[in-house]
Amino acid sequence: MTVSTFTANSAANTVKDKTESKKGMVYNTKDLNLWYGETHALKNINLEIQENDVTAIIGPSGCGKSTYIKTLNRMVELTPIVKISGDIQYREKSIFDKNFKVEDLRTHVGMVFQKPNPFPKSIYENVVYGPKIHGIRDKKVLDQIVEKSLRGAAIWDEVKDRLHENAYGLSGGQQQRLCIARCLAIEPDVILMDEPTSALDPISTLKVEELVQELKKDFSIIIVTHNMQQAARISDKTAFFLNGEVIEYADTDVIFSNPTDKRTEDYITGRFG
Amino acid sequence: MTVSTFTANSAANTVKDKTESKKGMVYNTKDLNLWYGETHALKNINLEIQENDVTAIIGPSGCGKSTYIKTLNRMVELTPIVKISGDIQYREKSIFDKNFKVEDLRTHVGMVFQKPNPFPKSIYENVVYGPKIHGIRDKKVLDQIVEKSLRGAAIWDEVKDRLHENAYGLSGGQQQRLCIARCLAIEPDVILMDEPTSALDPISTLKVEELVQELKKDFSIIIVTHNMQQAARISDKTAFFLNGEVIEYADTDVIFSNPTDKRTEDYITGRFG
Amino acid sequence: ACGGGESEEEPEENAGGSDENTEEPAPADEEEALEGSVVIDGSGTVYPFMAKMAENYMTNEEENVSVEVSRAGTSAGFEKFLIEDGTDFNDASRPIKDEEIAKAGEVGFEPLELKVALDGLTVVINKENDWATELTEQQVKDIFLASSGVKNWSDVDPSFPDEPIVTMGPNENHGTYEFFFDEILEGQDLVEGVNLQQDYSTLVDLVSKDKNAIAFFGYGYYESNTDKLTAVSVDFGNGAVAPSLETIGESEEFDYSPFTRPVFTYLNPEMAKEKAQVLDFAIYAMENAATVASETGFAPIPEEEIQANIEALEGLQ
Amino acid sequence: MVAKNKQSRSVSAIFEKIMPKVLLVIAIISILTTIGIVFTLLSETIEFFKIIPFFEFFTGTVLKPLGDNAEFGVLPLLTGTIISSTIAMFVAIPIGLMTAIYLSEYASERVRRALKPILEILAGIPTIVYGFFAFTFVTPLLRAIIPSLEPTNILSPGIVMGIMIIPMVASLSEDAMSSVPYSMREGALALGATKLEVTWRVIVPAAMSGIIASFVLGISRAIGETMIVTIASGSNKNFTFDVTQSMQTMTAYIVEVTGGDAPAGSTLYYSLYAVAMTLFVFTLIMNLIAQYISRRFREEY
Amino acid sequence: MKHIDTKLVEKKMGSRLTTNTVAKNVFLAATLFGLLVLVILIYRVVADSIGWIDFEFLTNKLSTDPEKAGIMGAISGTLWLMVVVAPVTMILGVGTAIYLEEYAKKGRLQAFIQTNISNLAGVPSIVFGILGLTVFARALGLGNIVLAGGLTMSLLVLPVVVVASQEAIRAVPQFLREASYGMGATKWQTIKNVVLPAALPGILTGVILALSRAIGETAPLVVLGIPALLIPLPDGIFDKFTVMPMQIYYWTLDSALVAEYANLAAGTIVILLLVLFIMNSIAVLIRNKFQRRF
Ligand SMILES: Nc1ncnc2c1ncn2[C@@H]1O[C@H](COP(=O)(O)OP(=O)(O)OP(=O)(O)O)[C@@H](O)[C@H]1O
Ligand SMILES: Nc1ncnc2c1ncn2[C@@H]1O[C@H](COP(=O)(O)OP(=O)(O)OP(=O)(O)O)[C@@H](O)[C@H]1O
Ligand SMILES: [Mg+2]
Ligand SMILES: [Mg+2]
Ligand SMILES: O=P([O-])([O-])[O-]
Repeated sequence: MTVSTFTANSAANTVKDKTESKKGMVYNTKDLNLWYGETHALKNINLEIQENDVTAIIGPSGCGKSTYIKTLNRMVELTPIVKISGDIQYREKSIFDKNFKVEDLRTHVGMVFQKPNPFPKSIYENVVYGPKIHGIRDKKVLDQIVEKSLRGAAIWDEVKDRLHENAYGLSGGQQQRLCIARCLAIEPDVILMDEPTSALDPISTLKVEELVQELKKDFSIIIVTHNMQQAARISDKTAFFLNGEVIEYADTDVIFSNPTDKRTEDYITGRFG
Repeated sequence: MTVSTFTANSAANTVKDKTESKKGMVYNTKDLNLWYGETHALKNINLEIQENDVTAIIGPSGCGKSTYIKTLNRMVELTPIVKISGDIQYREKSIFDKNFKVEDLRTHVGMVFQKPNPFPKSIYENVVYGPKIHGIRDKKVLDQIVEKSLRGAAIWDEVKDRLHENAYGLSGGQQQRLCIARCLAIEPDVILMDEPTSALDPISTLKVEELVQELKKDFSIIIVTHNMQQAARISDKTAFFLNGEVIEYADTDVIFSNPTDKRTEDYITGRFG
Repeated sequence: ACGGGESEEEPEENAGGSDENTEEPAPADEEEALEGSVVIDGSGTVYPFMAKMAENYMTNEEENVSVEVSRAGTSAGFEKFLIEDGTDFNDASRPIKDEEIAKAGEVGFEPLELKVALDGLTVVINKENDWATELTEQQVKDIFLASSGVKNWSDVDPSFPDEPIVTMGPNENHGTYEFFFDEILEGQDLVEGVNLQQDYSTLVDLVSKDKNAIAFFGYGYYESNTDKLTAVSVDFGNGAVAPSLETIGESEEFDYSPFTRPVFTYLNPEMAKEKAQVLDFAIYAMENAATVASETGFAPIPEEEIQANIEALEGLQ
Repeated sequence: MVAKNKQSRSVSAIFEKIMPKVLLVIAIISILTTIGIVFTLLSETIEFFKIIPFFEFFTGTVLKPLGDNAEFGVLPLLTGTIISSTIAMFVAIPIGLMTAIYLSEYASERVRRALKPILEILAGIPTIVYGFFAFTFVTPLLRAIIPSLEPTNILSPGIVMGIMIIPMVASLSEDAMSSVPYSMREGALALGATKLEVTWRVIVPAAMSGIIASFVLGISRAIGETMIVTIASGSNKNFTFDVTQSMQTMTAYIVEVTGGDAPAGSTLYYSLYAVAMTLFVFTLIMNLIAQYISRRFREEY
Repeated sequence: MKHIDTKLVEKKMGSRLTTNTVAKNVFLAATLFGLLVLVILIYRVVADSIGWIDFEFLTNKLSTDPEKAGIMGAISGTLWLMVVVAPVTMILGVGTAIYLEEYAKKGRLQAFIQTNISNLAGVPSIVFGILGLTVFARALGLGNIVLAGGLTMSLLVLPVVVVASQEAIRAVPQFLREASYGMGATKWQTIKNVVLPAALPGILTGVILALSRAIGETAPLVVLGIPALLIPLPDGIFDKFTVMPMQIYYWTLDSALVAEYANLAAGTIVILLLVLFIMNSIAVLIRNKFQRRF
């Protein structure tokens, strides 16, 4: 499997992974720039993200990983001072298009956050929140969704007897899997994960990692992680960010065994970050 | 110069520095144990601290350095859950003695904190705070104290024209030297310093370090520091704390060139902490 | 406060009895200036009279005396008057009752009755009401009596509209209520649902906003609101008489006299003996009663009654 | 020179000893105030119940405190109080809550910082001013819509009380909603929810205890409000549920009876205390409920 | 098996977004409603008072003649009332706050006092009036003088000062206390020299807010029995007095007798609102100026 790697300095080019053209492309980022007020947080990002891949985004703190992933579902715009140029296409439609409602985008693209953030409601209510706002009222259908999503998030067995208890009674790891289930319940196409395991203990982390491997069969997953080992273990592709730029984007094995850029190598071997 | 070093495991013994008996002893800590509620923060501490020495206390975060130094002027008791056993003698009087008022102890033993903490008052008012609460009202005397203390803290020239401006207008390093001046104004016998430079920039740090060297002529100084180089540079003796125990206590050159305990060596060479 | 240059000029209220120049603060006679306070409570009807009197006294007579006037209502005022260390005066829009005199005796004084002016109980209706501007005495009573069965205007007179009458009046705190209830209705039950209010301003407002309203209160409250209310002319047998300062009067010569009542202030003589300023104010008030009465919507009482009162007061000295 | 200065030690030692005691005594004054309130109210209330049986007072529908055949039934005042407070809450709860939602969820930081202090002016306007506003502006306005409305009625002061309470409900609810962590909003938005759905199905339920506590405090405030009802609802002691009529609340009754300076010793005088006691107990219960709710149901996000 | 029909979701999206927009505007309207009322209210009193507020209105004594009447008596009564309320609430309120924050051990007594203060904050002002009438005016025999009114008002606004002072004291960083203790200061010296000065802006803000509450209160003074006509100005705290809200109350009631009294009442309202507005602005200024100095 040959992969054309990419360094950010030749920013105008777009990464193309020709060998896997059988897979569709979910996201295509073109010349994306983003500012928080005066801070230039993302610089000339060009990235193509493939269907049913786990794409890891790594890089030192403050390099723009969260900003980028939040741009993909336009959550970043909740910060009022954000300015964006360039384009991101999701399934060949510009996400910044006037006719493409952010709410629609976010129904297609689920997100899991760093700190588990279940709603202060019952487990059941957490899972059905999405389907309900999208208009599903039928109790039977909702029950099915709950079971399917909780199974999908590998937490069904642990909670099936206490579906109507408050989600805050769960452990941190369980809460995070519940958040994943909540995200699965809206049957997204892509799942964004921003350091989903950094607030979890090692055992919970392992469970979530296994889950990600499981989920990639049905979903495209983009995951931000601080943990190099994690990226190596679970991802197909890895993008290395530094100071708001994509330094290198390639198959994970390539990045970890044979990085093109000196800075990637330095980072991976722990020389900074 | 021979020094008997000490490891905490033989906790019942007390460190004695026989070669320097010409110097008086300011503090003698005997079998000190301290608990924060259930947390056993200091374990069987035995330490003798000499007059006109700079004694450095080093050790990894959470090892009990601050706790120990705050016990020396009984500030630690401001935390209500603290329990103490054992004894500390200051100039041969137990500091826990009913007849020895904490306020008196603290007039003999000044303290400088990690974060500069001047009062939100003028520079002048900061320095005279101590003398005033001890009943000195005479303006002339106070003026003298202010000049002497600020000179002593090597900050007189920088502030002599703005004595009545608010201390918050000073830079961090100046604030810290002001705090030292404030402490000198009560003419203490011992000065305790808890990481006095950790919030300062390198240049300010240097100034404070020089100042400490200067002050040791007149005062006994006990200084907590995270910075091994600093301990090596300015102290005469060094105590290495780990998990609430004194692992090693000896002349600074000995500790840094020829530590007895494996853990001391590991710490000094940066293998943990 | 905003009267332009006029407020600088000599106030005309000065006409009341004493002849000193107001610009000189010290009273002309040799007696030393009085000080201390005079506490007056009681009738809301009498309040404007007493307030004016107090103000004149303080500006023209005794600058250092503080006359304070409240107006809890005649009955409520008596409750504060008939106690140990109670008020000095109690204004009343009805004569004191026997049980009230008895109560005063228990406390240890005999209230001195000072009649100060005459008031005409005025029946008022809404400006838009053009049918009931003249009523007979009996019709007025029927409107307020439970026993008459009158509910609608048409019950009073078939030519009146067939709409419910909205009856109102001051509540039981007030002497006006008691005068109307005891003297005019002779103690018979009031009609069901009569709207009894504590504040006269509320009553004025209520009547001015309700076409079918009818209410009663002292003439002064009507006189100040002729633009908002119509006063009913009452036929006591010799043709309808509109209340006015001229028609209100106690003797038979006056046309409105059946609805006329004297208003009083009651003095605690013990207080007058104890506090010179109380007596001084009492005498001042009697001397100036006639003038202030006409300024505040009351008819004056005959000169000889005033003289009798003054003599009684001077007897206390 | 310093350490030897012992003479002031003794002075400061005395202060050191007595200040905690002095301060304790001061702190206890607040308790004494409560005890004072309860004691003054209770002792005269007991006198009252010696004259008027407890049962008669709380079931009597006629209140005619003066005149020859006085009757003391508190029900007209209770209904007046409850109805006016209910009307007030019908105004204050929806508008207050919507204001809170707007400020906390929709308004930009700048707008929020401009609007909030202006709204708080509403809470600071003396109630006497509101009273005349109700009587001279709101009532005539309402009468244009409801011709059968009496010129003094309970509806208009009820509405104006509600307006007065809006800032209280808005401010406390907004505090509760703002303290819901931002991650809750992110979680819901990321599922494709609109702002309204986030607010209504996540933020409001999460902040519910604080919001309800603000309602209860608002009710308590309405029950205790005096001048607005005194002025705009007249002094009719009607026992009715018709909001277009004049009614008297417990507070307005107290104002009427004390008028200038209530006469000591009469049944009327004692009735003042019995009514005040009832009022006090009512508001106390409300306050305790509010405290209970915000303590018991404090969310642990 | 798909439960969520993407087409359907997209179709519904339009109406959901419309609902959101409508709701947003409704919420905005609700917010503006309060402001609208404020504007109307202020407009009306200002319109009624135009031509009536001038220097003489502020400096003249009370009179039954509307052309001559002024509110000097009410203003000086208000000032004398503050002479009682300010120090009393300051001492009681700050003292209680210091006790609760610095001395009281977290326990029953502390919790009891705290609960008690929250409850006092909810007691209707008219009940405080009855307390004042019974205790200060009658039992202590003070009558309806400034001192009695002031003490009544002080108890009424006490919780405001206590809570504000507690917050201010709590916000004083521990390191300032440590610095003071470290120099041998006693606890009281530390409180007096370090904690209170640092907490002063917060305390002052609370006191000003409490005073502005006291200035606007009517009900307790109605119960205490303020005379309707009182011309002499009070000379001290043992004199009878009247205040602006009482003057507003009486003038409006008496506008049935003299129509111009309504204008005088409106004028007094404008002055009162102005005073309250200034006090609140000062409180806000203090709060903003001294916020986060540490
Ligand atoms: N709301 C904001 N306002 C201003 N600047 C911001 C904001 N959020 C992030 N930034 C800046 O944007 C840059 C990128 O931040 P981002 O959170 O994307 O980094 P990150 O790679 O996710 O870091 P971490 O690993 O610490 O989460 C940083 O310099 C940060 O300071
Ligand atoms: N107020 C407290 N309550 C409970 N435990 C405390 C408290 N202060 C310190 N500890 C615990 O006591 C132990 C020693 O703390 P201490 O602050 O003395 O460490 P340190 O050596 O000064 O660390 P650092 O270098 O981070 O300042 C730690 O385990 C700490 O968690
Ligand atoms: Mg991040
Ligand atoms: Mg430390
Ligand atoms: O206020 P009254 O004159 O009717 O008692």
